[in-house]
Amino acid sequence: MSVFHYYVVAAILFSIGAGGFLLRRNLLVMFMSVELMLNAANLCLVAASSSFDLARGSSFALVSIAVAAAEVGVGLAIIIAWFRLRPSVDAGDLQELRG
Amino acid sequence: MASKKESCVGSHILSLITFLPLLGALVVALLPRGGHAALRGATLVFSLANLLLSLTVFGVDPSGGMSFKESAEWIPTLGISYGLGIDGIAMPLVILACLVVPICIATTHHLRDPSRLKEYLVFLLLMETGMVGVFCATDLVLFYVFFELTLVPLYFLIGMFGGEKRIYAAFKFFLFTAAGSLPMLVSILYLLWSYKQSHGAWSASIADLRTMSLTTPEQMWVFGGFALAFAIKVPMFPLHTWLPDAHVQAPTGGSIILAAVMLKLGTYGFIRLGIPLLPQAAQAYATPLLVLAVIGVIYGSYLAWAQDDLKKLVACSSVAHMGFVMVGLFAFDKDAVRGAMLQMLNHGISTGALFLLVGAIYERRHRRGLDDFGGLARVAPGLALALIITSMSSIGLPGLNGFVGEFMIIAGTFKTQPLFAVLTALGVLLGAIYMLQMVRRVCYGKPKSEEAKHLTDITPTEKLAFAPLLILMFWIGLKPDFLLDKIGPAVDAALLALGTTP
Amino acid sequence: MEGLIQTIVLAPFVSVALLFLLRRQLPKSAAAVIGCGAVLVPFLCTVAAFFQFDGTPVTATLTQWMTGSVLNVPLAFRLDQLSLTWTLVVTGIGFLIHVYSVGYMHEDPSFVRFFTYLNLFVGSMLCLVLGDSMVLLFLGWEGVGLCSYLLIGFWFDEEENAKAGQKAFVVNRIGDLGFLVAMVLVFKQFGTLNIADVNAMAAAQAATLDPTLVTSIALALFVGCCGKSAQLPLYTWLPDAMAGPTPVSALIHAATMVTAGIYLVARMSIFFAMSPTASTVVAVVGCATALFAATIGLRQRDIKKVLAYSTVSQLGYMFLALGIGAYTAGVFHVITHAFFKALLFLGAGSVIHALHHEQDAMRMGGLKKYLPITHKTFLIGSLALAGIAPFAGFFSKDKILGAALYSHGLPQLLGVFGLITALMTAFYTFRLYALVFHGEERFGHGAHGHADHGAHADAGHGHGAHDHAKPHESPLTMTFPLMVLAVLAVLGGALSLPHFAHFDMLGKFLEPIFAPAYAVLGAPHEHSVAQELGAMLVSLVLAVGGAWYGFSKFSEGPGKQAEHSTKGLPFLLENKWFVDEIYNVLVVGPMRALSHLAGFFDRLVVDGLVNGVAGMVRSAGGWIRMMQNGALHTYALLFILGAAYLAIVLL
Amino acid sequence: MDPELATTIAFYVFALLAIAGSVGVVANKNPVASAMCLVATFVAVAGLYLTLSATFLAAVQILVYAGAIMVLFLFVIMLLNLSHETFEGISVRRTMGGAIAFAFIFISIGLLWGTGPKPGEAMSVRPGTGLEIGRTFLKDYVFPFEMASLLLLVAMIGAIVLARRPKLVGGDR
Repeated sequence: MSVFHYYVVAAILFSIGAGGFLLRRNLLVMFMSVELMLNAANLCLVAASSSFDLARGSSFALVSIAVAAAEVGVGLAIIIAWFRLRPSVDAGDLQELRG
Repeated sequence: MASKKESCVGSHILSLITFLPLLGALVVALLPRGGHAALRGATLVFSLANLLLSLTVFGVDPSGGMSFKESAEWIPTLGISYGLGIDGIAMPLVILACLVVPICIATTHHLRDPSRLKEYLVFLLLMETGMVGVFCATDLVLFYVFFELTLVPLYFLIGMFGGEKRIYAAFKFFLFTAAGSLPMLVSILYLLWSYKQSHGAWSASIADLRTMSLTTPEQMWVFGGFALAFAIKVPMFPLHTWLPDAHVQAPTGGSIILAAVMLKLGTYGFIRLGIPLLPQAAQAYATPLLVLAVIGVIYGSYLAWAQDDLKKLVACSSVAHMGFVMVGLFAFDKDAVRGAMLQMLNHGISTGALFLLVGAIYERRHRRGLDDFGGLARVAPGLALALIITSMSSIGLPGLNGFVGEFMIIAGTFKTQPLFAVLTALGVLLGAIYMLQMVRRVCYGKPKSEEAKHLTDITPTEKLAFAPLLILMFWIGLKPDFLLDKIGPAVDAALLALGTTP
Repeated sequence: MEGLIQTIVLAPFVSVALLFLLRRQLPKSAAAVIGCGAVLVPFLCTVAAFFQFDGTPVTATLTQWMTGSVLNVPLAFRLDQLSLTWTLVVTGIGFLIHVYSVGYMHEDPSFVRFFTYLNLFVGSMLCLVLGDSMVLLFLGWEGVGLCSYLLIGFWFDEEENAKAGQKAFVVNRIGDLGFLVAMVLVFKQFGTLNIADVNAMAAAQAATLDPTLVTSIALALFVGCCGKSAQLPLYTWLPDAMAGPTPVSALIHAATMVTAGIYLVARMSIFFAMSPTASTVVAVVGCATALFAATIGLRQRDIKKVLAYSTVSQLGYMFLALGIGAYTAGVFHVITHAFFKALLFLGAGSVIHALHHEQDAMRMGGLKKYLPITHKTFLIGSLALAGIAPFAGFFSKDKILGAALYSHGLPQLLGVFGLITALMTAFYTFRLYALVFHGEERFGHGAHGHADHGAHADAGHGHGAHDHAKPHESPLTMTFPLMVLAVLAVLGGALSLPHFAHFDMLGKFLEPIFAPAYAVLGAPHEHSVAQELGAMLVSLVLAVGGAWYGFSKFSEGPGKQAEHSTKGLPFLLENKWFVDEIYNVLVVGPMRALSHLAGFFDRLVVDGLVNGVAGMVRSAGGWIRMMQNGALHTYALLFILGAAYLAIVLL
Repeated sequence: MDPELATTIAFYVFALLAIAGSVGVVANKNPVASAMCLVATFVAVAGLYLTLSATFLAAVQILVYAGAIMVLFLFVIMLLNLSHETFEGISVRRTMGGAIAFAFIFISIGLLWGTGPKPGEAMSVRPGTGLEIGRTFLKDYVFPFEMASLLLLVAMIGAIVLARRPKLVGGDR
C-alpha cells in the first residue's frame, strides 16, 4: 500500500467536501462539508507522516483536530446565535456583509 | 536666573511659536463647551501671545542664512531630526500666519453651528501650529509632517462649519491636496535614500540635502513629485478647481487662512525645496511652469470676471494672483523672485482682507451674489470703504502693497522672460476689470432689494480685525524695504544653486 | 528748496488724512478751508520755488521705496523747468477750482468726501509731475486715475455714473499697461528707472541704442499717454467722465490729469526725438484725434459733452505738436488750454448750477441777462478756445499750426487738417455759446432732468423747490475763479509770443528740458515774420469765420437741431460715430463672452475632468462593491478557485 | 492471512466507506441523515489511520470527531428543529461549484502524481503511535501544544458567550 493511495482518498474526500460546501445552502451541512475537508487534510498529514517516518505530521494532525473541535464549538454557537436572530439556516439569507 | 530663563526661551523661540498654539488647543479643548466668551478669550490670548512672540523672528539674520536654529534628534536611524530655523523668506510668512489667527477669531461670531465653537477654535490653533511649523522646518521630513498637519484642521473647518455643499468642498480639498502630497512623499524618500547612497549616512536636513548632486533625470522625477504637491497647493491652472469650491464653502476664518497662508505653502515649497534642492530640474521645468502660471493669471482673471458670487470671484482672483507669484519665482531673476516673495505676502494680506470683508458682508444677509447688494457705499460706508481700499490693493494700485510685488515681478521677469512678463502684465488690466465691476455692483448704484438697504456698517470687531491688514497694505506699499532688506539676501541664498543667474 | 518740494507734495496728502479722519466731526467750512489750503500752500511754495529756482534741477528725497538686487526706487521728487511749469498749473488752477467747488458742492452731503478726493487728486498729480523716477511717476499716474475713478463715480447712487468711472479706470489701465511695458523695457536696457538718468543715458547713447528698442519704448509710453490723455483709440472714457461733478471735469478732465500724457511725452522727449516712427505715430494720432473729436463736438447737445470732445480735440493738438517736434508749443498749449478749458467748464458748471442740473444746451438759451459774469467769462473762454486773437488759445494754437504748416511732408498735411479742426472748433464753440446765452429762453419747461443726461445729483441738491423760471448768478466763490481764469485766458498768450515779438518766456525757460531732444532733431525751424504772419492770418480768418457762422446760425435758437436727427452725417455725429457701440461689439462683448466661456470651460471641462476622474473611481468602486455581495457561496467559490490556482502555481 | 493483504483490503474498505459517507453527507437532504453519514466517514477515516498504524490518532479521531463533534452537531440539529431542506434551485454558481469540485479531484491527483514516494514504495508503519506523538509534543512542541489547549479554552468560552441567549430589553425579535 503506498502513500499515494491515501493521497487520492484524501483528495476525493476534500473535493467532495468542497463541492458540498459550494452546493449546499444549509449552513449545518456546509459546516459538515468543512469537517470533511479537514479530515481529508488530516489524512494527508498522517499519510505523509508515516511515509517520511516522522512523528511531526501526526502531531500536527492532532493539533488540527483540536482546532477543528474549537472551530466546531464556536461555529455552531454562531449558527445558533444567527438562528435566533433569523430563524433560517439558509446560507442565501446570510447577506449582511453585502458592500 | 532670569537671564538664564530668557536665553532658554530665546534659543527655542521657534519651538515656542510652533507649539504654543498646540498648547492653546489643548487648553481650549479642556474648557467647558458652553462658555463662548472664555473659549474665545483663551484662544485670543494664546494667538495674540504667539503673535507677539512671532514678532521676535523679525530679527532674522539679514545676511540670508538661517536664524534661531534648533535641532534635536528625532529618528536618528534615518537621519531625521527635529530641525527648526528661519530666514528672510519664511519670516514674513510666519508672522502673517500668526497674525491671521486672531483675525479669524474675530469672525467666529456668525458660525454656522455656534455650539461647536470649541472645535472651531481648537482647529484654528492646530492650523497655526501646522502653518508655523512648515515655514520653520529645516528638516525635510519635519516639513512634510507639518505640511500634512495643516490639512486636517482645515478639512474639518470646511467640513464642519462650511456652507451648503461643505462636505463636497472639504472632500475635494482633501483629495486634491492628499493626492499631491503622496508623490511628494515618494520624492522625499528618494532624496533621503540617494543621500544615503552618496554620503553613506542618513540625513533629512535640507541643508545637507543641498550638498547632494543628483543627475538631471533623477532631479526631473523628484521635482515632478514636489511640483505636483506644490502646484496643487498654489494652485496652478489645471489643478485649481478645488480652490473656488473650498473658498465658497469654507467659513470666513477658513477662507482667510486658506488664502492668506495655505496657498503660500505651495510657492514656499518651490522656493525652499524645489529650486535649491533640484536646480537643474527647476530650470528644465521653468518654461512649462511659466506657461501654466501665465495661463493661471489670465484664465483666473477671466474666471473671476465671469463669477456672480463674491467669494468665488475672490477665489478665482487668488488663482490669478498666485500665478503672478509663480511667474516671478520661475523667472529666476533676483528682482522677480524678491517680488514674488513680497507678492506672496501681499496676496495673503489683500485676499485675506477681501475674504474678511466678503465674509462680513455675507454674514449680514447670508447672500454672496454680486447683484444681491448694491449701494453698499451708501448703506454701509465703512464696509464699502474697506472693500474699495482692499480691492485697490489687490489690483496693484501704486502706493498700496500689491503694486510693489507686481511691479518687481514684471520688471524682473522682463529681464529673463520678456514674453511672459508682458503676458503677465495683462493680468494687471484684467484685475482692474473684475475687481472694479465687483466694487461697482456691490458698493455703487442703489440697493437692489429692501434687505440690502438695511445692513449694519462695519462693527468695532471687524474694524479691529481689518486694521492690521490695512496698516500692512499701506506700510508695504510705501515702505516695502523693511521686508525687502530681509527677503533679498535669503532669496539670493536660495537661488545660489542655480548658479548662472545675474 | 528741498523743504519746499516736500511741502508741495506732502501738503495735499496731509490734508487727505485730516479730512478722512475727521470726516464726521468737521463742519463744511472747516473742510473747505483745509481742502483749499492744502492746494494753496503747495501753490505758494511752488511760486516761492519758482523764484528761488536757478535753472539747476533740485531733488528732494523722502525715503527709500523699493529695493531689489538692481532695482532701487527712492521716494524722491525732482523739480526742474518742466515739472515746475506743470506744478504751477496744477496747483494754481487746482486752487481756483477748489475755491469754486466750495460754492458748487455747497449743498452736497458728501462735501467732505469730495474735498478728500480732490486733495488726493492734487497730491497724486504732484507725485506724477514731480516724481523723479518712472515708478513714482507711475504712482501718481495711477493715483490720479484712481481719483478720477472715484470722482466720476462721485454720485454713485446712479449706476451709470459708477459705470462711467469704471470705464475710465479700465480704459486708463489699458494705457497703463503700455506705460508698464515701457518701464520694464527701460529698466532692462538702462538698469535704472530714474528719469533724469534714463534721459541722460539715452542722450549719451543716442548713436548706439537699438532703434527698435527706442521705438518700442516710445510707442509703449505713447500707449499710456493715449489712455490718460484720451487719444484715439482710447478716448471714449473722457466724454463719459462728464458724469462727475463739474469742477472735477474742469480740474481733472480738462486742465490737469489729461495733460499727464503730454507731460510724459515731454519728459521722455529724447526717446521720441530718437524715433521718427514713434514721433510720426504721435503726430498722426494726435491730429486724427483732434479732427475726429471736433466732428463729434459739432452736434453734441450736452454742454459738458461739447466741452469734453473739445478737450479731446485740443489734446490731439498737443500731441500733434509733440509729434512734429514742437515741444514747447505743445507745452504752451497745455497751459493756455488749462486756463480757458477750466474757465469754460467752470462756466458751464455755473450754468448747470443755475439751471438745477440741466445740461442740455437745447434747453437753455437767453441766459445772458441772468448770469452776467458767467456770460462774460464764458465768452472769453470761447474766444480763447476758438483761437481768436489776442486770447491765449490763439497764440498757442497758432504756434502748433505754424510749426506744422511750415515743415515738409506729412506734418504739413497734418497742419492742414489742424486748420480744418480749428475751423470746426470755432464753429462748435460759438454754437454752444449762442445756444446757451442767446436766443429765446428754452429752460424751465418740459421734463426736468432729461433722460439723455446724467440725472445725477438731485439727491444732494435741494433745489427742487426753487422757481425754475429765474436762474440766478452763482455765488462769489464760484464767480471769483471764473474771473481769475478769464484774466488768465486773456493774458496767457503772453507767455510765449510769436518769434518776431522776441518774447518767448516759456520757450526760454523750457529750453534745457528739450535741449537733448533738439540735439537729436536739430534746432527748431525758424520761420520768417511773413510766414508767421501768414499762418496767423489764415488761422485767424478760419477761427473768426467759424465762430461767426456758429454764432449767427444758433443765436436765435437751435432750429432744426432741437430735434434728434435720424439719418445721414448728423445722425452719425450726434451718436458719436457709434464708437462706443462698435467697441462694445468688437472688444467688450468678446472679452465678456470670453470670460463667460472661461467660466463655462472651468465648470465643465476642468472641473468636469476632476469630477470625471472622481466619478470613474467611484464607479470602479461600485463595480468592486458588486463582488462584495455578502453571499457566502460566492466567497467560497472565489476562495476555492484561488486555492486551486495557488496549488497549480506552487506545486 | 497476509498482513499486507489484510491492510490492503482494510484500506479499500475504509476508503470506499469514507467516500460513500462523504457523498452521503453532501447528497442527503435531511441534515440528520447527513450527520449520520458524517459519522460513518469519520469512523472510516479512523480506520484509515489504523492502516497507517496511527493508533493514537485513530482513537482521538473516534473520540473527538465521532463522539464530541458529532454529538454537538446533532444537538444543534435537534435544537434548531430542522426539517428537510427546501428545494435548492440550480444556478450557474451551483453548477460551477459542482464542476469545480469534480475537477478538483483530478487536479489534486494529477498534481500529487509527481510528488512524494511513488505508488508501490514501502511505507514504514511506526509513526502515529501514542508514544511517538507524546514524545514530539512534550519535547519539541510544548508551546504549540499549550497553545492548542488555550485555543480550546477560548473556543469554549466563545461558544458559551455566542450561544447564550442575550438579555434583550425589548423582548425576542
